[in-house]
Order: sequence, then C-alpha cells, then structure tokens
Amino acid sequence: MITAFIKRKERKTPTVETIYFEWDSGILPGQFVMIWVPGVGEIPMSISHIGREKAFTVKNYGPTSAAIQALSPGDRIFFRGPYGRPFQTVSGRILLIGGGSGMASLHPLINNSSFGLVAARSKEEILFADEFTDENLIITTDDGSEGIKGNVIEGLKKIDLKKFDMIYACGPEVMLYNAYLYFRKIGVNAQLSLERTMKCGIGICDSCSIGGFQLCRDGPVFFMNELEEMQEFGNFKLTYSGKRVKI
Amino acid sequence: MITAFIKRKERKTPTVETIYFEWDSGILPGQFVMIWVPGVGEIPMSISHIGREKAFTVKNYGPTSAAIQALSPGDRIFFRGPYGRPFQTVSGRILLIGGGSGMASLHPLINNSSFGLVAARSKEEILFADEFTDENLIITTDDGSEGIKGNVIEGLKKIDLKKFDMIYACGPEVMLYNAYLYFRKIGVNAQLSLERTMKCGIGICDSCSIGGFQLCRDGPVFFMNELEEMQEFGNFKLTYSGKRVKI
Amino acid sequence: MKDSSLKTEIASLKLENPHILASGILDENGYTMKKILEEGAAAVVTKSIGMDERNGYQAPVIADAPAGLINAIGLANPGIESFGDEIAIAKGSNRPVIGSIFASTVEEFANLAIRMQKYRVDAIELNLSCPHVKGFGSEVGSDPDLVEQIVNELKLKVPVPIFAKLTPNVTNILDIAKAAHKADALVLINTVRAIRIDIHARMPVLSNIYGGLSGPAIKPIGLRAVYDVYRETGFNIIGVGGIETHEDAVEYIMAGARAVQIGTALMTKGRKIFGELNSNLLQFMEREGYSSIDDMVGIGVVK
Amino acid sequence: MKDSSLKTEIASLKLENPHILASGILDENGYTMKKILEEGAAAVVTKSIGMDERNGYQAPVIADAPAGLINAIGLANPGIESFGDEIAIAKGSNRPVIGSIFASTVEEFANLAIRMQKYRVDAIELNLSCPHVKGFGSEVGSDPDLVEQIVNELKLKVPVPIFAKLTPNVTNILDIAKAAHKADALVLINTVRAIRIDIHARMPVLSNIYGGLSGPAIKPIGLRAVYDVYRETGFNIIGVGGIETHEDAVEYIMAGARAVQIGTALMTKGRKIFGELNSNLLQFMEREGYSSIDDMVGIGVVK
Ligand SMILES: Cc1cc2nc3c(=O)[nH]c(=O)nc-3n(C[C@H](O)[C@H](O)[C@H](O)COP(=O)(O)OP(=O)(O)OC[C@H]3O[C@@H](n4cnc5c(N)ncnc54)[C@H](O)[C@@H]3O)c2cc1C
Ligand SMILES: Cc1cc2nc3c(=O)[nH]c(=O)nc-3n(C[C@H](O)[C@H](O)[C@H](O)COP(=O)(O)OP(=O)(O)OC[C@H]3O[C@@H](n4cnc5c(N)ncnc54)[C@H](O)[C@@H]3O)c2cc1C
Ligand SMILES: Cc1cc2nc3c(=O)[nH]c(=O)nc-3n(C[C@H](O)[C@H](O)[C@H](O)COP(=O)(O)O)c2cc1C
Ligand SMILES: Cc1cc2nc3c(=O)[nH]c(=O)nc-3n(C[C@H](O)[C@H](O)[C@H](O)COP(=O)(O)O)c2cc1C
Ligand code: FES
Ligand code: FES
Repeated sequence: MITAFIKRKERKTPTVETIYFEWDSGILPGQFVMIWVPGVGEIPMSISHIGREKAFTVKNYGPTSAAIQALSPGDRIFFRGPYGRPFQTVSGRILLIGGGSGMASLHPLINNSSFGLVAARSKEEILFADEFTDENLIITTDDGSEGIKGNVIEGLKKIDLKKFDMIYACGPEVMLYNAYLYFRKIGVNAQLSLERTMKCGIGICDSCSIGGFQLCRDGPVFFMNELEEMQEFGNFKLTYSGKRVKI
Repeated sequence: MITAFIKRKERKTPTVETIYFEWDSGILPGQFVMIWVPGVGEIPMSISHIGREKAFTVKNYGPTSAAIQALSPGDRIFFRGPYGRPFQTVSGRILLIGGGSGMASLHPLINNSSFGLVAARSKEEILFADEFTDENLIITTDDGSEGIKGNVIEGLKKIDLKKFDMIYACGPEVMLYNAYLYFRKIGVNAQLSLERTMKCGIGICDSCSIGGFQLCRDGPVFFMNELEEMQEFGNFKLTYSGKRVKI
Repeated sequence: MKDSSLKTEIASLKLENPHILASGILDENGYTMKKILEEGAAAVVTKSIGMDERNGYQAPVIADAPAGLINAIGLANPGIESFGDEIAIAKGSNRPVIGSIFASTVEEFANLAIRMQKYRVDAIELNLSCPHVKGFGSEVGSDPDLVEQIVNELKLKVPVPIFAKLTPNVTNILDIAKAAHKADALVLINTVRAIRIDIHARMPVLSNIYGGLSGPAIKPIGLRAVYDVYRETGFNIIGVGGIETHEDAVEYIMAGARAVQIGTALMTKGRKIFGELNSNLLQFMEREGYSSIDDMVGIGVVK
Repeated sequence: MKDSSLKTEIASLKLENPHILASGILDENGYTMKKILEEGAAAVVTKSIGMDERNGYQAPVIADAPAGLINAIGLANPGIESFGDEIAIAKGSNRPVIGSIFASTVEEFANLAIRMQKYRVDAIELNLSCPHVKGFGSEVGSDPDLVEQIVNELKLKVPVPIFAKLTPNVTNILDIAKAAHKADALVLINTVRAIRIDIHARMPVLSNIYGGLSGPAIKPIGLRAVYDVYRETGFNIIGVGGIETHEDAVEYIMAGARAVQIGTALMTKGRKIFGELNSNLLQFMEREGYSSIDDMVGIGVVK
C-alpha cells in the first residue's frame, strides 16, 4: 500500500472535490489507483492531475467516496497502483467527452486547443468546463439548466467529429454505449474509458470483466474495434456478487 | 540449481581432474560454487578456469568428489553460485603459493610473469606447475620426490618475498597458518584462501565460520590484517556437528 | 528430440494439456472463462458456487505479500440458480468446464452437485478448503469424517468425476486425503491462512482481517502436500499453488500431479500464460526426452 | 518528532531493542554469536541443542524457494556437553544469550534445561517445532498434552524464563498456544513444511527430502499466528518469520509481538541487518510518534 499526505482540496461541484497530494510516480492519462479508506472500503479512482503534483477528483457517491471527501489536508491517504492501460495520446486536434465525474479521467488530456463536450445532470455538476476556451466548449445538461438540454448525443450532433484526430470519452456506460453507436454510424475512431465494479484492480477477480477482457488491466481505455467484439458492452454486467444483470 | 553439461575432462594427477563446462557467468578468481551430485552430496569447489569456458579442478577426497570424477563428458552437473569474496587482483609481480588441490583456486591468477610455489605430498600430486616458467617456479614435496623436500615454509625461505606486489596462498589450514606466521615475521602482505566445512555456502548455517566471520561469504579469501583478529584461525574449528576441535 | 504430447487424463476427464485455470481466478463471467480456454487452458474451474447469492467481503479483498497475494474475496458468487448462463457461455469453447461448489452440509453439497451436473459441467470440484469464510471451506475440510461423508455421498449421487480440493491448513493432510479416497482426484492445495497489517493504517488490510496466501510463496508447501499424498496413496492429483512457469508445473508433475491449476500467475503473467506454458512445456519434454505427461508423473518421488 | 526508545521486555528479560537472532542461523559458534551481538542484536538464540552430538543431514541441507529458503539441517549440534564453551564466548558481549533445546521427552527437556541454565543462559527456548526431524520438534509440538507437560515441568525445574517455540504446521495453533500458557513467552513461528524438486535431477534437492520454509514467503503466515494468539490470549509473544526490514518488524509488533527474531534475512542482508533495523526502527518511531515499543504492541489487532 502506498501512502501520501493530502496537501489541499478544492471543491469543484456540490458533490465533487479535487484532492491534491505528492506522489513521485510517472502516471499516464487514464490510469487509476485503488484508494483505501481504512475501516471503510477501497474503490478505483482516476488520477485527474498527473504533473509533479498529483490529484484525484472524487464524486460523493456512497460510503467510500464520502469518507475520502471527509479527509482533511495533512491526513494520510492509502492507495495502490497505478493500474490500467492509459489513453493513447496523439498529436493534433482532440475532442474530450465527459459525463459527470468521467471528466476526472479525461482531465490530464486537456490542452490549449482541445475541444470539450461536458455533460452533467445540471448546471451545478458541470466539471472542468472552465479549463476549455469558450469557443472550444459545448455543455449539455439533463435538466437544461446550462448549455444544451439533453444527453451527450444532443451535444455530439452539434460537432463535426471528422475534424478531430482523436476522440476521448468517459462517463456512465449507457452514455458511452450510445456515443459508441453514434461514432460507429459517423465512422470515426475513439477511445472510451469504461467503468465496472472493481475488487482487485489487477486482473484476477473477474468482477470488472467485459466480454472476456479485464477492464482493470486490458482497459479501462478501449478502442472502437475492441468494443466491437465485446458482447457485454452496453448490454450486461455482473453485480458485486457476480450475478449477470442487464445494464 | 544451475545445470550445465560436462564438455571434457583432463586428468591432472592420479587424484585430480579438471572438468570443463559451459557456463555464461562472470566469475572472479577465488570464487567457488556448491556442486551437487544428486543422491550423493554437495561440496564447495573453486572455479579453476574462469574464461569463456569454465572448469573446476577436483581432487578425489571422499564420496562426493569421487562421484564428480565418475561423471563423463555429456553428463549434467548441478551447482549453485558463484559465491564468496574473490581475490583482490593487483598489477605487478605476484607470488602464488598452493598446497595440494589448493592450486585450483589460484589457477585463474596465473599469468606470464607470476611466480609459483607449488607444494604437494609427492611428485605425482604436483598440480599446475607446468603453467609457470621454469625460472618462476619452486616445487616442494613432503617426500622429496621432486623439488625441495619439506613443506611450504622450506620453499618460502628460498624466495625474496619483498619483491612481490602481492602474495596469494591456498591450501590446508595448517600450511596457511604457518605461512601466515612467516609472512607476519617478514612483514609482507598476502591474501589467503581458507577452507572449512561448508553446508549452506550463503552465510546462514555457521558451519564455515572462523572468528565470527563466515568463510563462505566474508571469505574464502582473507587479508593478513583480517586473519590477525580471528581467534580461531589455525587453532580451532567446528566439525560437521558443530563440535569445537583443535586444528 | 522426439515427438511429445501434452495430453493427460484425470479419471475419465481427457485434457489437451495439463494446465487448468484454478477456481476463483477469472472464472465468474462466462465470457472470461471462454477467452481463457481459447488462450490455451485445457479446462477451467469455475468460481466456487454456493446455494445462495453472496456479495462476499467489502474491498479491500486482496493484499500484497512477498512472492504472493493474500485474498479474502469471501466466496462472492451469484448462487447456483443464476450460474447456468455463465457455464453455457464458457462451454461455447468446447473444452471442459469444472464446476466448483462450496457448502457447509452434505445435503447442500449434493444439491449443488446435482444442479451443476444439469448445467453439463465435465467434473465437479468440492471446495473443502477456503480458509477465510466461517462455516465453509477449511472448517469443513479439516474434519476427515465430514470430508468422507461428503465425497461418498456425491459419488453416489452424481456420475461426473468428483475432485476434492483440500486445505494445507491442517496438521496432517494425509488424513484428509485418505478420507477423500473415493474422489476421482484430489486438488492440492488451496491457499494458506495469512494476514497483512498496514503499519501506517495500524490495522489489517483485508476487510475480513484474514485471507488466504497464494502465489509462488506457497509453491514449496503445495509441492510437499502433493509429494506426501502421492507417495503414500498414489491417488490422482491435480497440483495447485504458485505455478508461474513450465518448470513449476514439471516440479508438481514429478511430485505426483497428473495436471496442474494456475491462479495467481494470471496477475503476474496475464491470460497469455496458458499459451506460454503449453509451448514451453512441450519444448522441455522434447529436449529432455519425455513422450507424455504420464512419463513424468511422480518420477521425482523417492520411494 | 519525539525521543523514542527501542527497549523492550519479555517476561523478566530486558532487551536493548526488539531484534533477536533466531535459532539455527549463525549461532553454533560462540565467536559468531558474539559478533552478531556486537552488530546490534539485542540477544541471540543458540542453535537448538540436544542431549547427544548429531551430524544432522548430509548436504544439500538448503534449497532455494520464491522469497525464501527451505532448510533441513537436521538439528546438527555438538550435544549439550560440548556447548558450554560457545555460550561462554558469546556471553563475552554482555548481552543476553537464549539457549534453544530440543528433545523428545519431558525428562530430556528438563535435563537439557538444567544444563543450559548452568551455562548461565538468560532464557531457554524450547524448540517444539522443527518440521523435518522425526520424533522431535513439530512431532512433539503438535501434541497439546505433551507441550503442556513439557512447559509445566520446566517452569517447576528452572528459574530462568522459558520460551516455547511453536510450529505453524498444525490445524489450530491456538490449541497449542493455550497448552503452553505457563511459558513466559511464545515464539511464533518455526518453519513451514516444504519440498523442492529439481526437475533435471528428477529428485528432491534436500538430502532429507523434506525441509522447512523460511523467509519473506512465510511472513503472512507468521503474522497470522501472532495475531490470532495475541488476540485470543494476550500472551507475551516473540514474532519470527520472514522479517527483513523494520516495517516487517513493526507489522509483527502491531500484531502483538513484544520482540522479533530474524533468521533468513542474514542470507539476504548479512550481519549488518541488526544495525540497520535498529536505526530504521528508531527513525520510524520518532516520525510516527511512538515513544516505546510497548506503544505499538498489538495496536493493529481489531478486537
Ligand atoms: C477505472 C475507474 C476510474 C474511476 N475514476 C473515478 C474518478 O476519478 N472519480 C470518481 O468520482 N469516481 C471514479 N470512479 C467511480 C468510483 O470508483 C465509484 O464511484 C466508487 O466505487 C463509489 O464507491 P462508494 O463507496 O463511494 O459508493 P458505493 O458505490 O455506494 O459503494 C461502493 C463500495 O461498496 C462496494 N460494494 C458495491 N456493491 C456492493 C455490494 N453489493 N455488497 C458489498 N459491497 C459492495 C464497492 O466495492 C465499494 O467499496 C472510477 C471507477 C473506475 C472503474
Ligand atoms: C571454498 C572452498 C573451495 C574448494 N575448492 C576445491 C577445489 O577447487 N578442488 C578440490 O579438490 N577441493 C576443493 N575444496 C575442498 C572440497 O570441498 C572438499 O575436498 C570436499 O568437501 C570433499 O568432499 P568429499 O565428499 O569428496 O569427501 P569427504 O570429505 O570424505 O566427505 C565430505 C562430505 O561429507 C560431508 N561430511 C563431512 N563430515 C561429515 C560428517 N561428520 N557427517 C556427515 N557428513 C559429513 C560433507 O558435507 C561432504 O558432503 C574446496 C573447499 C572450500 C571450502
Ligand atoms: C483471488 C482468489 C480467489 C480464489 N477463490 C477460490 C474459490 O472460490 N474457490 C477455491 O476453491 N479456491 C479459490 N482460490 C484458491 C485458488 O484456486 C488456488 O488454490 C490458490 O490460489 C493457489 O494457487 P495459485 O498460487 O496458483 O493462485 C482463490 C485464489 C485467489 C488468489
Ligand atoms: C538454516 C536454518 C536453520 C534453523 N535451525 C533452527 C533450529 O535449530 N531451531 C529452531 O528452533 N529453529 C530453527 N530454524 C527456524 C528459525 O529459527 C526461524 O523460526 C525460521 O527460519 C523463520 O524465521 P526467518 O524467516 O526469519 O528465517 C532454522 C531456520 C533456518 C533457515
Ligand atoms: S477488478 Fe479484479 S479483474 Fe479487474
Ligand atoms: S557454509 Fe553456511 S555459513 Fe558458510
């Protein structure tokens, strides 16, 4: 288990915080760690800031993420990693599509010229939109409280996808699956970072698997052609017990 | 356990054979391996030839060394190592003093200008003397069948030890102890390679210890000043059971 | 050099090679099992399945260990009712699927076995050895009488081969092996009871405190169990514990195993390990002059 | 940062630091023991000594293992008669020497203890746990009644502290620990029964076939034993098994050990390990705010 101390925290939305810490490790965009809150639980978390100063950006979903947000500067954090196959970076114009806390894993890819499509439930939950220039940003909210009302697809329709050298997306599987179908229709390449239940993070427990691939190890980032052969993508997943359910 | 195949064998004396094998490992003069003959035993053995082709030179003492000599070209040998602190090499004139099979560990140090004092029980048991030039060689035999009759000290008296930049010696402890006392009297530096019962070869079983040092790890090569503080050198040793006996 | 074959047999179960995926590792999802069979595993053992759905323990469920891993997944499983789909998907590969089951009573074991058989598994493995769940596994598996009753009952009730997986966490594994003598094969060994404490968190890492140690660290312990049981009984044995290379597999085979299972090495080597083991083992056999696995079984045992 | 002390106590035995040399490693020759005490070990435990001289097994007596070592030295020892000299030499260091003894009967244990005491050892450690010699060690140590008799008899016969060293090769170490409750401390654990086969020689490496696994590989197993026994009994415990760094030592201490022993790490780190452990442990304690070893004992145990 690696330990580090929290340096500072930044509240990003009513439910999301960025937590900074010092960790001397070479992380690539899209990689994650398993964060342990002793006595509470252990969950996967993308490294949202990969420079000399590292950070993760955590949304308060349930017990473990709440316990992480309850920590203060100076407190110790525990984690293992980095894990996972990172995003493949390209030179040229890139489009980043993030749904909810999915923006966290895309954050290291943001640069001067990157274009952002940021989706959120409502205005308050918009994450990292301020890091894009106004002309390079589209926002969608479910309730229409900011930007386009509707889901990510409504935003995608406003963009000429062909002008990008690579598209990166991260968010809930339903969103990603619909985006995937749209990309396929348009005929563009993309890298999608998925989420599944994770227990081990190192490719042995099978809880994160999708169509025979282990998301924690073969992913979390997958290319379009890989997603093509994953029978379960957007379709089925296993619960914490291993029970097969419809997504 | 490392394995290799015997390439060829050379009979050196009625009791001594050199056994060649291929082993891709950087060995330094004075280092040894633990050779295992499955079903028979495991014993320490110096690497007498440390070039691309490796060899050890083994005297038939008892069951395990006999079993090694019984092997044929093409047979597999088993060993672990290399172990031990090697001889420290110097530029300049060197004197090599070998008693019996002790010449085996000195063999890698022999060069064009090295001087040899080769001691043996009798003429037949003289080892590696032919690798020194005639003017750089003194032989002593216990029975006088060749060279000077007497032990190593008789030979040493014929040599101006001060003209050497380093003296290296290997042989039975009684011989080494007497040589050590003589070197001390004359006031010359030397490196002595000792022998003790060895079981582990890696510094944990204590069977090879001498004055608190583990011969297999701190030695087998020791300098004069190190021998000085070893209360047991030339004096006491422990048997295979660990019983203290006079040497 | 001669032509060698990797084929082996355990009771009536014919295997293309001796390398089987161990229970609990990448075998909860049918698609994963199918992929691993396609990668070259001769068979897969499913995750241990019980009567009812269980979430198992809260993460952390794994902790690192020198040359190994400690796990306390806690027998998470969807329950036998829901597991048929996964077996059906895995069987799409046309290679054997071995159903692992756990229970605390003879009746439940029988019930599970009958249902596994209906799912058309090729053999049933009894988990008598999970070291970290109260009332199951090694608590059952350290009682020779209970082991004997379970095995005997299952041999009466189901026609497919029955494998009994034993725990090393006992004073004398031979007593348990003998109690299971009616099994078609013994699977040796499950994990070794273990703990990991985080000295900064000042508490055990696993939410369950205790876990089972696996990986290379336990290879010498597994070999000892296989060697002992083979020498004394000559039973069919499947060796498991710390196998990462073909040399490890050969060591188990020479100690008496007719096949081996691989678990934790999936972490260090990934799914491609099965292909590597197959080709390296074949090369080894050809170089050393073994024409079949059978030629090697137990030859390292000193009588 | 505050001033921390490495001092610890086991029963009446006062130690400068918690790091003790384990039995059987570099402790047959008095000069070696003296040197190790001078390097910083708080105490040494001697090689296990029996009534009569024993050569032990023919080499090979060690075999490699992942993150560990398998040994079958075979209780080689000069016999109690000849061992006084070594203890006298070791005691020249003015640090405690703990005499380890092995025997197969209560009478022999008592006899050996009385003679050890005459050699002025500071405590006596009972080897109830060597896993590879028939009739001794773990054959004795897995019988709770015999363990109880031996410990009780020795507590009557000798005034120096009695430490009972237990084997992990049992179904339930707690039963044995409870049987040894009159001991001043329990030493947990001895090596784990193991085998190594050489696949080219096609036979076991150790001349005795079986040996005991030690080193980092068994650390999680030793920790489990310490944790269990401490939680259930609160006894004085000396932890041993796979300790190489001060973090390992702290892990054992937080699991309930008041001191630790170091064996196989002498192979990987050499004699200087004791100095390193002392300075690294002190730094750790100061950084983390522990003023004494006592502050850390058992704090990793979840009640
Ligand atoms: C690769 C990856 C990267 C991620 N990156 C981020 C990120 O950067 N930011 C972010 O906010 N989120 C991220 N997530 C999502 C995040 O991991 C989840 O939101 C998190 O697991 C929520 O945990 P929780 O305890 O807060 O809430 P809950 O989901 O309520 O609880 C989850 C906890 O309970 C356990 N659990 C779940 N179901 C059960 C059950 N049935 N029985 C017992 N235990 C159960 C889980 O293992 C976990 O410990 C990422 C996920 C993945 C896979
Ligand atoms: C560093 C080093 C380098 C060496 N290099 C060479 C070399 O290059 N050439 C060479 O010829 N010799 C060398 N030797 C010496 C060689 O190792 C011994 O001659 C060898 O041990 C003899 O073994 P043996 O079995 O042939 O004979 P024996 O001495 O009769 O038998 C020794 C065997 O029996 C065991 N044994 C000994 N006493 C007992 C006992 N009481 N009970 C049970 N078992 C016992 C020993 O462990 C060993 O296995 C070296 C020794 C050392 C320490
Ligand atoms: C994460 C994990 C989960 C396991 N789950 C099970 C299980 O459900 N049933 C079982 O019989 N064994 C289970 N085991 C034990 C393995 O099948 C195997 O016996 C053990 O890990 C030793 O093999 P290895 O060293 O190759 O992993 C599990 C092991 C691991 C590491
Ligand atoms: C070479 C060797 C010899 C040993 N001899 C003894 C012994 O004589 N008596 C004993 O009680 N334990 C003996 N042990 C066990 C150690 O004292 C210790 O319990 C075990 O090795 C675990 O600790 P470690 O991992 O630090 O080595 C021996 C261990 C080794 C490696
Ligand atoms: S989280 Fe266990 S396999 Fe991915
Ligand atoms: S041979 Fe064991 S310590 Fe040197």
